[in-house]
Amino acid sequence: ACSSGDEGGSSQDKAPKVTGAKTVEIPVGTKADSTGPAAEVPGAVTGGTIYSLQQFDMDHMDPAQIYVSTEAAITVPIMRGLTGYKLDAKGNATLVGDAATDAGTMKDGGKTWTFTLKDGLKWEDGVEVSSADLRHTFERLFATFVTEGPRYVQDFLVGGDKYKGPYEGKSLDSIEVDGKTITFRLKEARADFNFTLAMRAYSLVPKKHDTKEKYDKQPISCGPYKVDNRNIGKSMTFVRNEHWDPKTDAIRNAYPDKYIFQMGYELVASTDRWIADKGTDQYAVPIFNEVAPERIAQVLTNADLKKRVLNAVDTVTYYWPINMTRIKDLKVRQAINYAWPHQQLQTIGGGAYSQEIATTIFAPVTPGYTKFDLYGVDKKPGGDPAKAKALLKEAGKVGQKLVIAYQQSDTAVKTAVAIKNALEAAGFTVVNKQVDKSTFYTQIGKIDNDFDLFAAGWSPDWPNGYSQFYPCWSGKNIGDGRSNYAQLNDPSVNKAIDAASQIADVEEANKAWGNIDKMIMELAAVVPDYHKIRNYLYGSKVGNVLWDNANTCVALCKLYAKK
Amino acid sequence: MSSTTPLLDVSGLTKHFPIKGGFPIRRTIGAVQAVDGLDFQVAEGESLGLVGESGCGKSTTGRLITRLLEPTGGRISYRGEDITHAGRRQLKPIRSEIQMIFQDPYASLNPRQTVGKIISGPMEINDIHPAGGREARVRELLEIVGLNPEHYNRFPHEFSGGQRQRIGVARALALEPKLIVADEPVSALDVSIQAQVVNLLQKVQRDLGIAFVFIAHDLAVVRHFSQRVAVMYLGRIVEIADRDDLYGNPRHPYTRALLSAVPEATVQDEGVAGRERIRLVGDVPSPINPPTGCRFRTRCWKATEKCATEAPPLVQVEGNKPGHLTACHYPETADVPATVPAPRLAKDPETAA
Amino acid sequence: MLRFLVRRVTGALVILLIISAITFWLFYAVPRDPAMMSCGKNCTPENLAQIRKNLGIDHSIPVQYWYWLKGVFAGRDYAGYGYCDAPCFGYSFANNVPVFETIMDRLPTTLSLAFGAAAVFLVLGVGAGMLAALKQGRFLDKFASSASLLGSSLQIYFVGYIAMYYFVAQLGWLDQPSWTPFSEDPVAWFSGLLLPWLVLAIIFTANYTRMTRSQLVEQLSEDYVRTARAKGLSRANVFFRFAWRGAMGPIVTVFGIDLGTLIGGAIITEQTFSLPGIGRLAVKSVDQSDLPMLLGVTLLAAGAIVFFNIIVDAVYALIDPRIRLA
Amino acid sequence: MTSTDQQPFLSVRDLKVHFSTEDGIVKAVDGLSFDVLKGKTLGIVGESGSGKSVTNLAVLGLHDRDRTAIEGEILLDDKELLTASEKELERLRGNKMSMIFQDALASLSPYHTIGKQIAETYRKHTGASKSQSRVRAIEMLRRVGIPQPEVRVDDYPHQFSGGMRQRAMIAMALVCDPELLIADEPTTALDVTVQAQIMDLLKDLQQEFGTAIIFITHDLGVIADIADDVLVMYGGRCVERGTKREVLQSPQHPYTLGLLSSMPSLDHPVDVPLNPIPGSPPSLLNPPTGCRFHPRCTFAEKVEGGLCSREQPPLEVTNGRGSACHLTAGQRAEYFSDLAGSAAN
Amino acid sequence: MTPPTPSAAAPLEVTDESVEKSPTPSTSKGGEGRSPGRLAWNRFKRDRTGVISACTVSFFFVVAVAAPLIAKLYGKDPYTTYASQRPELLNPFAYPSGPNGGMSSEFWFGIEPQLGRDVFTFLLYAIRNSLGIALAATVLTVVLGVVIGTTAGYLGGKTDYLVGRVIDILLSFPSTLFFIAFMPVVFGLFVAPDEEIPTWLRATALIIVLSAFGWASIARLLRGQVLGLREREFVEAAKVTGASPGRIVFKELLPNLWTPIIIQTTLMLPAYVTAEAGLAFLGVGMIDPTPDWGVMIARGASFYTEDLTFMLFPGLSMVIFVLAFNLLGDSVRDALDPKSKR
Ligand SMILES: Nc1ncnc2c1ncn2[C@@H]1O[C@H](COP(=O)(O)OP(=O)(O)OP(=O)(O)O)[C@@H](O)[C@H]1O
Ligand SMILES: Nc1ncnc2c1ncn2[C@@H]1O[C@H](COP(=O)(O)OP(=O)(O)OP(=O)(O)O)[C@@H](O)[C@H]1O
Ligand SMILES: [Mg+2]
Ligand SMILES: [Mg+2]
Ligand code: NI
Repeated sequence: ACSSGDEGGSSQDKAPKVTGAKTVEIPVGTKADSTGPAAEVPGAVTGGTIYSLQQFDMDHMDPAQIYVSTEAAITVPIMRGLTGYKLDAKGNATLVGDAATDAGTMKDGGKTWTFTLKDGLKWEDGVEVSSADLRHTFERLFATFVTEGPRYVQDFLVGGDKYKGPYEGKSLDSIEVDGKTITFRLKEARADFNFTLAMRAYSLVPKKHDTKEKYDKQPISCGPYKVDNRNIGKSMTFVRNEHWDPKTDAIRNAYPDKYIFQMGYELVASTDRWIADKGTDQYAVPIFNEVAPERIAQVLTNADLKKRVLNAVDTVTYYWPINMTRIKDLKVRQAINYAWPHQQLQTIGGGAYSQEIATTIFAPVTPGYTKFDLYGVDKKPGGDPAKAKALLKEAGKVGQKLVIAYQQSDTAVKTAVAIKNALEAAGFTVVNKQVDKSTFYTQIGKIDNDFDLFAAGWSPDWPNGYSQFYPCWSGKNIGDGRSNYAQLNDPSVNKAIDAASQIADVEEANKAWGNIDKMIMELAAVVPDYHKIRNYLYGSKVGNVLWDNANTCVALCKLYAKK
Repeated sequence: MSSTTPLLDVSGLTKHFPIKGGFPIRRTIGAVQAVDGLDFQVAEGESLGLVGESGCGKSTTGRLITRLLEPTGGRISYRGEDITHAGRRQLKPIRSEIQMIFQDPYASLNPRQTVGKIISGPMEINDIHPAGGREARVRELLEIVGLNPEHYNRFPHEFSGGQRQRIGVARALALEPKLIVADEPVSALDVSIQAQVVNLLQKVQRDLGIAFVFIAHDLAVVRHFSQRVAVMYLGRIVEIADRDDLYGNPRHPYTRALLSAVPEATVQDEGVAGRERIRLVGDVPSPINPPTGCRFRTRCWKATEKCATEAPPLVQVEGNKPGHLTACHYPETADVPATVPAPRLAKDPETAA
Repeated sequence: MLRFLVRRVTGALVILLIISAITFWLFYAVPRDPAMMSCGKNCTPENLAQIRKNLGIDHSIPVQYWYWLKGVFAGRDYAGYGYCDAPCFGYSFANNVPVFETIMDRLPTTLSLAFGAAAVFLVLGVGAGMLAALKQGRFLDKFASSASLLGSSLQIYFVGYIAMYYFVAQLGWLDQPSWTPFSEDPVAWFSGLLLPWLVLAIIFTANYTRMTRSQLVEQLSEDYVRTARAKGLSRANVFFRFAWRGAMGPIVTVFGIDLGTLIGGAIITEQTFSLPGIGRLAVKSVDQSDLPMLLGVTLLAAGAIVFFNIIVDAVYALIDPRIRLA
Repeated sequence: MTSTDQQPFLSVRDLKVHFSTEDGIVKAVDGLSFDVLKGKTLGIVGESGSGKSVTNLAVLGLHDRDRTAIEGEILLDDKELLTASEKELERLRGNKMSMIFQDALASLSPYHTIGKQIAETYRKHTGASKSQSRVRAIEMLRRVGIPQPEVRVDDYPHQFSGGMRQRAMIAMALVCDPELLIADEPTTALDVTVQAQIMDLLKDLQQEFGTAIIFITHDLGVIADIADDVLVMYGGRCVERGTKREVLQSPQHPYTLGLLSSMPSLDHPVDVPLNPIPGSPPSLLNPPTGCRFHPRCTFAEKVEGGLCSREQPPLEVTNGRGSACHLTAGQRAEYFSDLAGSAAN
Repeated sequence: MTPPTPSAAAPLEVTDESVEKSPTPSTSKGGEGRSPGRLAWNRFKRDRTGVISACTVSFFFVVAVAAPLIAKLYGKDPYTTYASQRPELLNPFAYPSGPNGGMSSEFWFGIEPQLGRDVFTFLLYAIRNSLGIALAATVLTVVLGVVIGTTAGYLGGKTDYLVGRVIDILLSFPSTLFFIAFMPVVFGLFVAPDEEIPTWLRATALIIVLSAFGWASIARLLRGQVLGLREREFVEAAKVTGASPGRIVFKELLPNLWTPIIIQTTLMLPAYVTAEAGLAFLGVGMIDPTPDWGVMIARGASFYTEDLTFMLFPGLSMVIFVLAFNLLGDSVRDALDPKSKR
């Protein structure tokens, strides 16, 4: 392994290219689709234990607090919402009813939604899931301790702005429960509300066992598994929930007896273990631990290893929002875009095998994606310092100081070096500011922060433009801790977002979102960095490792442990 | 003794070293009574010998006189000036007049300084500028103590024990002192060398008229060097007298025992009565817990009840010349050999305690 | 002995108290708000206030410290999480778990790592040192001395990765370092820790070889060793009962210090081998600005050092009767 | 020597002990011969560094064989010790011959009780049981005058006073009734009163057991007290030997004479300065040529032709009496007479 | 006593003569004496291992000092990411495309994966920075340790007690943990949030934190030494002549402490080099793009499977340096303190 001089060989060509990837549309399934049990996986065997190696533990286990992909992915086996995504053998998703009998019924053009609870759903203590639980699940989202999760439902529901949660005995009138049906009344039409409810944050919580803050440590399951043992920062075990009835679940197969999630593995360490493929590591799958950039070459050039790689295009786009409050000059922002060392950053991130240079905010797999390249990245992937400098000069801002915030990590540090070199070549003065990992998002999320440019990324919460653009680019979503990091508040963009979200026709809407993408790029409010290609290496004894297109993670409930 | 004030006057000099201990809070729980009420004078140009067994407080006395230690009690006056508790500043003028020579020729010279520096150091400190410069003076001093002035730039480790002790003497002489406290200056030296140093000191004393407090445990050496001798036992002076008086007419049983224990390089002819032999039994008691009354009583063959209750004062006992003071309730008499010579070897272990 | 223990334990407690106070104070020396971290995306002032109250950080720093201290000895009531029994080191800012439990959970890993490595390097180091002392100036001596020197010049992360690469990935002789509780599977426990032990040992052994050798050489030239030989005792007897006895003291001292430090966190080792021990917990708590955890870990580490100091002194007194404990 | 009929118990012939050090070869002992008779005491005097201890360590075979070159012949009761194996030596040490060292505190193991250290020797050589040897240890302690030996037997050396430690050393050395006892300056560190006690003890014990003793010291006074025969060493060689009376009363070597006359004494006149030997002891790395004493010898120029600095004077021994000096007998008689007389006073 | 024949009457002259034949028939005639330092130096010169390691160590220091010059002659610098202008230097996996980590006549030690900087100059500057920090920390530590240790030892009493307790506390502190925990605090105290933490501050903070903990052990050692020396008679001799405490500490005691001080220094410097590297490894030391030895090794450690060359140069050079320094330390110890055979 002394030299890596010779090329990786032909395998290079087989790596997926984002540019060629199809957009992934998720259809809405029928009632029949929503009826369990889930189709058997050919060749799957029951029993055994599946392990995982991952870097971080989950900060939250209370569904209302879950917004992070890892947490969402890992809780699929224990949490069920009204709706969910069902995967076919190839991993193509359909939106179906999960706890509900179907994917919901919309009235008033989307202002009223009704769902019916399935029969035979039980909590892990054997008690039936009741409609009171349903109501409670949604009402508790308004409690003060819920600070992390998404706010869609809270914002959509009529009266949601005043409601303070169920704990003082008040209930929310816009949620109506009648027998097994639950009806939501929304402020404005939301044709995709059933997609919204598929988010993990809206999974069911038993009223009886709701311990408020403490529920975060001890969620109660109604899925095929339950938490047996949790050791924060170290490990977590899921064991079977005997009260789960497969017939009620169209989404989940439950082959292994146990899942053991092991935390605290840096990328390099976990990759090495998968490469070694010894002992229980043979049964290990990654949740979010990709092949470390340092090992990509080794893994992808080795035919044996490559067989064990799950390769998928994620919906996420990583980009660098520019703080519009601080950098008001369009030319300066454009200059940043021109100067950006796309190719070098791609190289640092592991090369074309794990990321593709982005020129848009939309990922190519998200419906609505339109290809465009406003800043000539395709032609000059290494950046165009000359043009950038010219723009800066035009704006009279040569020597403009840019404070770049980045998290403390190996790759981030290298990235920062590359960016600094590139931007300084274009005439900027760059200040690299390392920010505590733990408070990074808090810090850049503050309105009056001291940074001009920072790394962020977003993947839509369900596959359309609304959840891509509204949270991050609507002027209505500016505030401390909100995700409009660029603090973009452009009237025309705001208007366009509002308009697009009202379009019921999917085709039409997608087009509108594609335009918004371009509008924002014209304002240069952001430097798109790359689209992510995931390379997940897994143990040799894990069967049916599938990419879950909708939840954008490894489909935990489709795995089985080979004998 | 002349009527003029003596050079050094010590009275009631006491030094107790505190012992720390106790539980749970550390505090002083006792004291090592190293020196306990000494009285003596040293006249100008006179040499006072201080002898006694190990641990009896000789060095402590020497270090009290040179004010390396702070006395617990008593009074030290130098030329009539009270220096008992004088600070460094107050002592400054006197420092150069009282000097010290140490026992260990290896430890008493700074191994990292050249001989020249060691000897000129005191002059530097006291800002003395001898005519002709310090270096010339150092060479002169080296010559006085019998060393080659060429060795100005050498380091102590290049010299033998005797030569080092000479360097120590030269250092003490550098300030032209009036009083030198010599703490066992020859104990660490071989006999052949010891004589060289004793002769040198004697010459210095005579030629320069320096007074000495000469500490030693070798009675023969003290006899050779000191005009007056004080015998110490467990922090007290038990007997002090002129040389001839003390060696010729020891009145205290301890002095007597000490004298009789000195081995002499002479061979007795068979039949000729040897010197009297008094064998003391046991060891010196601990100064932390000294015996009551007379401190010697635990090893004294004459001890009675009285010795246990009453500390004998240091006085001129009957039959002594003036200036010959003894602290004993039952002083020996000159002509009769020791009243009850102790058995040669304590066969009964109990008595050896 | 009792006096010694009482005095030293009191002293140790005072030291730990001061260390905790310093840690507390330094943590707040940089203005930052731990509540912000848990407040998330939809943070309102009320949320913040609530979180502060839950975390028990709604007081001035000295008062907080006082409450914390009280918690350690008497338990404490937390607004958000109910009563926490003594010894209560609080709840983690980052994920609200009780600090004490977490530390107790990580401790076995660190203890296994520390004691295992200690056993290896003690045996290897002292053994090699004895051989070197016995064969002074011979080949074996020179070999042991230079090998140990080389060992001490290596860095854990350097050898660690190389060893993992060759012995685990390439040759497959050893297992990938991992943690399995002993009670669960002793074999896995052993094989998972073997490599970290060995790597740690390589680095530590050196010191022991050198020290054992020099101590023994010194002791062997002591007068009382000569006396023992003059009594007609055999070389081996003299070596082990006299020289070794005297050499033990300093070795025990250093061993105690090393053990204390290792338990306080073989941070780099745990990081290199991804072992879930106290060291990694510490790094994580620093990353997350998690004061209660950081305090807990710091105190544990300092406590280990202080504890082993006391042990060392006590053992020293057992070895050397001249030393009186008080 | 008075009693020539007796076979020497220990006989040392032409002993050479050379150490190789960084700076060169230290000839610590360079051709030394002497005998020790049963039940008699041989006193060895000499300045510090004259090779006294080295000689006696050689007798016990305690030098590191790797770094010491030892030549000559050491016969203990007709047994050659230099060629003996380590095992044989171990059997002899502490049993047939034993040694008392100068610094008792350093020479006793601080880690073991006095009793253990004494008992150990006994067990090793007699195979006695633990309890037997303990009884023996207590008995020995009592014998050397330690009060309450049953209690003190369990004390550690640091709990003993200097004199008691030295007694314990003696007890340890005598526990197996050795036939040869080597005492290496056992009293130098002690006070005169304690020194007198210890010497009396040694004398008594010798009378009791008939042990042959080598008594090392640099104090002629001590020699006068305890020795039968005297060996004067200088720079690793013997310069004079004879009976105590012969050596002390009529020294035949200028060095012995110098030693005697430089000693202050309790009954010399006090006003005359002492009469020191000038200069300082020789370096053993680079010893003076010829007679090693000649640089310090006041009589060297009396010998014609500078013989002293060229040629090493032989030690001529007749009847156990001899000295190594180029001065003729007549010269000695002339120069030394008054001196010797005064020394004997 | 009758004075014996000739010489004794003039003992002084005789002694003079004897001095010429004194036990050191040394090379030094009269004039300059052989100081203890000089003797140690002579001993050291004879020690072949010591001399070789001294050369090795000095080589590293020369390289460190001359790094800018060497880089200039060599024509590269450690900051330029050569691959950004010449993407062909790296393969699609971001590893050097040439064999052996891209070693060539242009890039002697190859180029860095991912960023494509020049390894040779980077290493030069890394050595320069790391040694600089370690050296500064060592000097500061030793100065602090010496001043505090000797003062406490000499003054004794309350001062000594107080210093002793502070030392106890410092030595009980888990130092690595403390470093990682409070480096951010130090930065936070000095740097405004929108400013980059300047490299000098990182370095200074490292130096301060390292020495803030390091001095304790040296101080404790020296305190012990001083306690011993204080009772030595030459100190009393100085006192008797009226020397001030300052003079005693600096002129009498300090020269005698050089041996332990030098020995401690030789132990401390390599320890600091590795400690600094360890901190960098844990992410609290120096940081890219400042070249640093530890950072290099840590990064090399993550690439070694594919690009061993990149790990080897910094790793081996550090092992060699530390080894040479340790050997040097041993030799210095032997030279200064010939009795201690390690
Ligand atoms: N600094 C000190 N602290 C406590 N005790 C001390 C101190 N210095 C001396 N002593 C004690 O005081 C007593 C007298 O000591 P000192 O040194 O004066 O005796 P000495 O007569 O000089 O003995 P030696 O002949 O052995 O030199 C001894 O018991 C000694 O242990
Ligand atoms: N192991 C050794 N290596 C080198 N030189 C040694 C060794 N042992 C002794 N010497 C040297 O041999 C010489 C004689 O030493 P020895 O111990 O016999 O003297 P000594 O007559 O017993 O003196 P003292 O009266 O001081 O005990 C000394 O110069 C000493 O330095
Ligand atoms: Mg004294
Ligand atoms: Mg000797
Ligand atoms: Ni005379």
